Amino acid sequence: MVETAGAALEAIGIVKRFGTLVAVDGVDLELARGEIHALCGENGAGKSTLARILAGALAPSAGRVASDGPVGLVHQHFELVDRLRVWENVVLGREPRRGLRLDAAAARERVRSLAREYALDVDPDAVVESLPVGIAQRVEILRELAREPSTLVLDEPTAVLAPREIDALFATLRSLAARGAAIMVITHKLQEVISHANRVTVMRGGRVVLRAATAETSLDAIARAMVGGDVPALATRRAVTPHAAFAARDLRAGDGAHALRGASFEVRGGEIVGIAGVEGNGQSALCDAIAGVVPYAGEMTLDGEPLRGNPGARTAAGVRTIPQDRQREALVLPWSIARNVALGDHTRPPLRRGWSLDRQACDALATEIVRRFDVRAASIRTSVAALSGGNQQKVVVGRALAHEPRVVIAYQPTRGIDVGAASLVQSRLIEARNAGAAVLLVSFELDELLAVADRILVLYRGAIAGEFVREGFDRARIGALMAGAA
Amino acid sequence: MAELLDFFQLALVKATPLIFAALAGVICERSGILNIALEGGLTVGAFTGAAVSFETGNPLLGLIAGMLAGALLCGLLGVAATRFGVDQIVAGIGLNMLAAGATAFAVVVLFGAPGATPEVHALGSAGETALIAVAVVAALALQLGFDRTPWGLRLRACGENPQAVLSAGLDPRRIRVLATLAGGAIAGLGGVFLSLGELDLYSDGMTAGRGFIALAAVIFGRWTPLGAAGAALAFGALSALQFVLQRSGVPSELMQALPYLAALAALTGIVGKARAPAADGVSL
Amino acid sequence: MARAYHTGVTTRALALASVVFLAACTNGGGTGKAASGAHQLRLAMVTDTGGLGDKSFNDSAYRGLQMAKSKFDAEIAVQESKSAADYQPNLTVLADGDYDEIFAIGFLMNNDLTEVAKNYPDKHFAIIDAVNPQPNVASVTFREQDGSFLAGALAAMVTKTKTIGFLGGIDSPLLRKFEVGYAAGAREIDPNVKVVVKYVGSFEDVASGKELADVMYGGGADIVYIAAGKSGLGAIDEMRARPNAYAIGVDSNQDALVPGKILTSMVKHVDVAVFKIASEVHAGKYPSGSVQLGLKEDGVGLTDFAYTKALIGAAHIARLAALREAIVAGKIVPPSTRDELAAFTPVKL
Amino acid sequence: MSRRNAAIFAAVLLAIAAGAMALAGANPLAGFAALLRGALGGERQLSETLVQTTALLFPSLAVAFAFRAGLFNIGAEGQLIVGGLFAGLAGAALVAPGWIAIPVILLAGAAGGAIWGGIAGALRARFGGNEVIATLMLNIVAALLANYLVVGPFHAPAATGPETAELPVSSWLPVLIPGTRLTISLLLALALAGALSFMFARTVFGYALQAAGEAPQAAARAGIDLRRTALVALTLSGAIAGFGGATLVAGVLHRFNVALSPGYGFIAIAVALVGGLDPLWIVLAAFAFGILQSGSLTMQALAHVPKDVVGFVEGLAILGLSARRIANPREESA
Repeated sequence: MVETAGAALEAIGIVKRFGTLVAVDGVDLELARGEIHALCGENGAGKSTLARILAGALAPSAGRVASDGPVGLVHQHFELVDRLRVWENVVLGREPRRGLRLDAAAARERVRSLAREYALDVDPDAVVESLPVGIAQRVEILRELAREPSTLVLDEPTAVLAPREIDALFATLRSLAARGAAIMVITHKLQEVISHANRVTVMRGGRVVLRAATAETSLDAIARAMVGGDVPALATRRAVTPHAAFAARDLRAGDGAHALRGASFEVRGGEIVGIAGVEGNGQSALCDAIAGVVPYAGEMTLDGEPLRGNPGARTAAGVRTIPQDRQREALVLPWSIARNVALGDHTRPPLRRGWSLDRQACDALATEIVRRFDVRAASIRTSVAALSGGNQQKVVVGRALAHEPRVVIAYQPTRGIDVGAASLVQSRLIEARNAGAAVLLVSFELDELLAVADRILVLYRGAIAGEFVREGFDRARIGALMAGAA
Repeated sequence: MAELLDFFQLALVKATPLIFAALAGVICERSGILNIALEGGLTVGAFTGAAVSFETGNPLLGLIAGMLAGALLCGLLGVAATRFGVDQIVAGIGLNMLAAGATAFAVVVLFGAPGATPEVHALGSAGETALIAVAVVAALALQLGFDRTPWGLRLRACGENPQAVLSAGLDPRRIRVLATLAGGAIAGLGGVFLSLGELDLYSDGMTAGRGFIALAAVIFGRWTPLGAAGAALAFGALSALQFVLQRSGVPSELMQALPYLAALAALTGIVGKARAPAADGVSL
Repeated sequence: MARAYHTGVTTRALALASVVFLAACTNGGGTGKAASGAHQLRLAMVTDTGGLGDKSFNDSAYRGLQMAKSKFDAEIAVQESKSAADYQPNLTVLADGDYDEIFAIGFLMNNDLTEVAKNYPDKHFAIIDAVNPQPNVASVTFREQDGSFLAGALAAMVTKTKTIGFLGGIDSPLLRKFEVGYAAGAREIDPNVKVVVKYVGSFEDVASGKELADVMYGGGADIVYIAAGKSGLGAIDEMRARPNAYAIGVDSNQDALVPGKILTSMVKHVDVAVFKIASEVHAGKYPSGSVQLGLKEDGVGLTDFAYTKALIGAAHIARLAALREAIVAGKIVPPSTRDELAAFTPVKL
Repeated sequence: MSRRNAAIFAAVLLAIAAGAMALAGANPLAGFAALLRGALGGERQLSETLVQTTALLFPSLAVAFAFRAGLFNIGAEGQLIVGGLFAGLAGAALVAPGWIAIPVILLAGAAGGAIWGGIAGALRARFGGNEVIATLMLNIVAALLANYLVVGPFHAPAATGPETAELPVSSWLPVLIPGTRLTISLLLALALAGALSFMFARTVFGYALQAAGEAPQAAARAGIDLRRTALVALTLSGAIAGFGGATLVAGVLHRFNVALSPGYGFIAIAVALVGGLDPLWIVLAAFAFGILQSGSLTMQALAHVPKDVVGFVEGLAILGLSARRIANPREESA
């Protein structure tokens, strides 16, 4: 360890290669004690890789990291053992002992005192799998704090939080920083950067492209640095007269904290209905119920006809979904683009011919999707595993929109993809709406919904807490409802 | 009354190698390694125990060697599964074949005649009784270890979510390898119980599927040490009952099949839904 | 999916090549001693799936070959079979080789032998435990029930508890010849003697053999006839530790395993039969047709009570000799199936 | 497994095999020549190698079929035995001309295997039961069942061994080359391999099956019923293995015997892996292992190597080959 005056952590010349890919390409970074430092960049810019290197979870190919204490890392996807209790998760690896035994009483007390100290209220004896996402994140943070880190790195910590919870989190982080820790927050929500961070570093293509004190920069400058130019424009929304299409009555699905508890709404043809809400308020259950992949109660209709049956029957009826986890729920990664575009439509003409798949039809469809969605791939024979996240998502969205869908369920369709791809995906959704499709768009990014949706429904604890039409969009009011305000 | 006592004693003797193997299975599976090479662990334990006792004349050395051999065989599974991305199931099948082939081959090479070793110095009936006690104590100790010690917590965490273990600053690969080594040693002890505890020789095929019954016991016992040991005891009693009731009209094959049928029943969840460790059988 | 592997054509080809090469090395080895001259007697046998080390008739047949080897300086070869599908190729491999006589050990390969014997009319074969009609095959069968009858009679004479046992390996028609002959012999001596019959369910599970013996001796049997292959080793182990417990061995002479406690062994002279055929071949005579070896032909019989004469007593031994004569003379016909046993009535000499 | 790893693996295996050989006092090089002569040196040798190839091919295709659907069927051995048992019982009971009897016998075998595989499939489909454990347990139950039936109720009256009565000669599979044991089962196996290859590459059924194996969640969202797939895949996999058992009964032994298989169902796992789960490559892999099986018989007498070495090295091979992921990503053939 090298002591650096004023700096809690210093990284010099960090390079990380994965095979031929250079994820991080010569980054210098210094985190000062007492600061909250924002790290921004598009997906694939190398932020998470850098974070793991700083935390010592990944060895750099070149360069070195000097730190004056442990570096804690709060993961975007929590790394908790679901079936263990909170206290067990927190002390794992550094268990208090009495002789050979694990001192459970001491461990519980430690969790309680940490929770008090940082105002992160949580029951030490709760089993993690029973906790809502926001609470689970507290456990993850507590686990890192238990190590008394001099530097705490949080990877997209606000993605799962409501605006009010975000404020509380930053209050916690600020008090932590005040005690002399360095905090680095990875985020792509630029408003948060301006409001809460002292300094900001922007990465693009593995390199640092901007360093600034937040007081001396602007939201727009950060955004331009991230994209490397102007943010592309969205497709224009044409005036269409909405017609009745999809309706749900008293829909219930899932169980536990993330359940959907009786949602009634309709999505008309020719409109985009945005579902606003913090992750874990029933969005997954809602989309899965419409797709027919989970059991549910309640009724759904499409053009007045009841919507029933297995996912295949729904697809056949014109209900298309863009699932949240494209790599697991939408694509067969080792397969080619041409083979993937048939998934879900493999049972019907034109892709099916007798007992066989019609290869020509598949190829034609794939070629069309690649052209229309600007999929960057060597050929339609390329395995989708070899594509970037953005291009994978283009294939998924392209497939969902290829057969003139009547209902499109899009769950975070722009999550984790670069701005250009995101803009293209959003534009294509708007075009589908213009063509008369009923689009249900779930997003945790209020800005995305404000930009794209015709109507916004706020989902809170599995029920619809409020409805806004485009003319009456009210950011503050929506944010309050997302956090459970009456 | 005396007959009942005899029956319990027989059941305990029948159950002991099953208990050892089942405990080995629980340790491995709770760490995330589905070890179907328990049969192989028993086999190499039994053989090595007998061979070393033959060479040294000291059955205690044989016991230690048998445990080491079991640890080596199952440790191979652990290393292969954590370091080389080997599939656990297929590797387990390979290790079973390897253990059977290697021991049979070694019997020929070392002892000149195929089939069985000559008689060797065994642990005797006191040793046998001691090992039975060890099996019971081991089940209790393991249960306490699982519930009450840091290592137990780490092992359980590793079988549920190795990524979380990694981010807690521990090496899940190391935990899994250690678990297979410890489990293998216990399976080896089960083999030693057969060759040096109950008997005084090694003979090809003498494990006779006990490693597979142990796998059934792990499921039936819901992946806990006491549960698995209890299931092993029940299977031991079942097979003792088969001995006593033979030729009473029930086909002996049916009685022999009961543990396996019980395991199949356990898979249906009819006897109570059991959840395997989330990362059981998932290679790193 | 990082775990995914892509297996290219080259890799597969390489893997295939390695398997073939491996196959070669696995089975490699010298061609053994080259035939040293035209006069050397060459003998071969095919084991059944029990293989060598079965402590039963495969081993016994192998002893016969080894006797021929030392006596006539014969070259011998053994083909072990892993499955029933191996019998025919094993026999064929040997028929293709330059062997004077090929022994098929076990009834299991009788049908296969018929095929091979037809295909190789100039070659000479012998089969143990089955009757084969081909002219170039010599068949040897044994009357295990005869020897077992004497074993049962002996047990019934000697038992103090009036309970004796039979411990088999796997319940099968062949083993039942032992079981049924034994039970009939006991009935001949004393219908009130209880015969407890149990099977291990395996010829290899030594521990279960021991435990089952524990059940039988613990249940009051003082003499157990053990016909359970390697599982029997465990049973003998159990017997050794128990006072007043005795056993009767099988197939080979096991009397010396626990001197004084193994009353006798019901020996099946597969080795003698094999050696006898080898001798005839050595003398330039190829036997054919079928022989059934019972007590009369000394194909089966009890050992000579080397350690147990005093224990058994001269009277009993004399009575056994009389029984033997009665069987040889055909006055007693020991049963060979459970149905025949049910119908069997003691002759009461 | 990369090419380099395959080479290293082969070298390590070779070294271990050579070590074992040295212990047994044998000369590997002389053995190599003798093995090739024994397995391929003439019409009879080649035909026996092909008999072994065929016997391995059915269970190997069965294993690959299930693996491609993402299901670990390690129960091909048990399915093969039950298939053989059904075929043996049907064959012994059936008095009919060959053109009726043979299809019935083979289908009976397939039905037996299908039932055995289907039990595991049903457990998986209905209760989510782990098919690895289920098929493993069913292997043992199959052996016990076969032993009970063949020694007990269905024992051939004339036979001394644990076997059913002999099939009428008219029910035997036609022999391809007179004087050998090579029957039309080889052609059936090759046809099956071709059919499976086509099925995986071209058909909607094969597409859905592999989607379920490669990406179950995506498949479920695409309307592919995972439970039904598990049931169907394990049932059909069992049917293929059972069909293989029936060809052994009707083509090789002409009766069911409990010693029907030397572990074809386990070796099949190695064969399927060596063949990269690709039916056409599996044909070649089965031939390679056929040489091993057939050659090991031929070599015993000459090499004085205990037969257990074969099992030992096959175990090592499986261990090494398992380094490849099972639900294997297909090379795009489209």
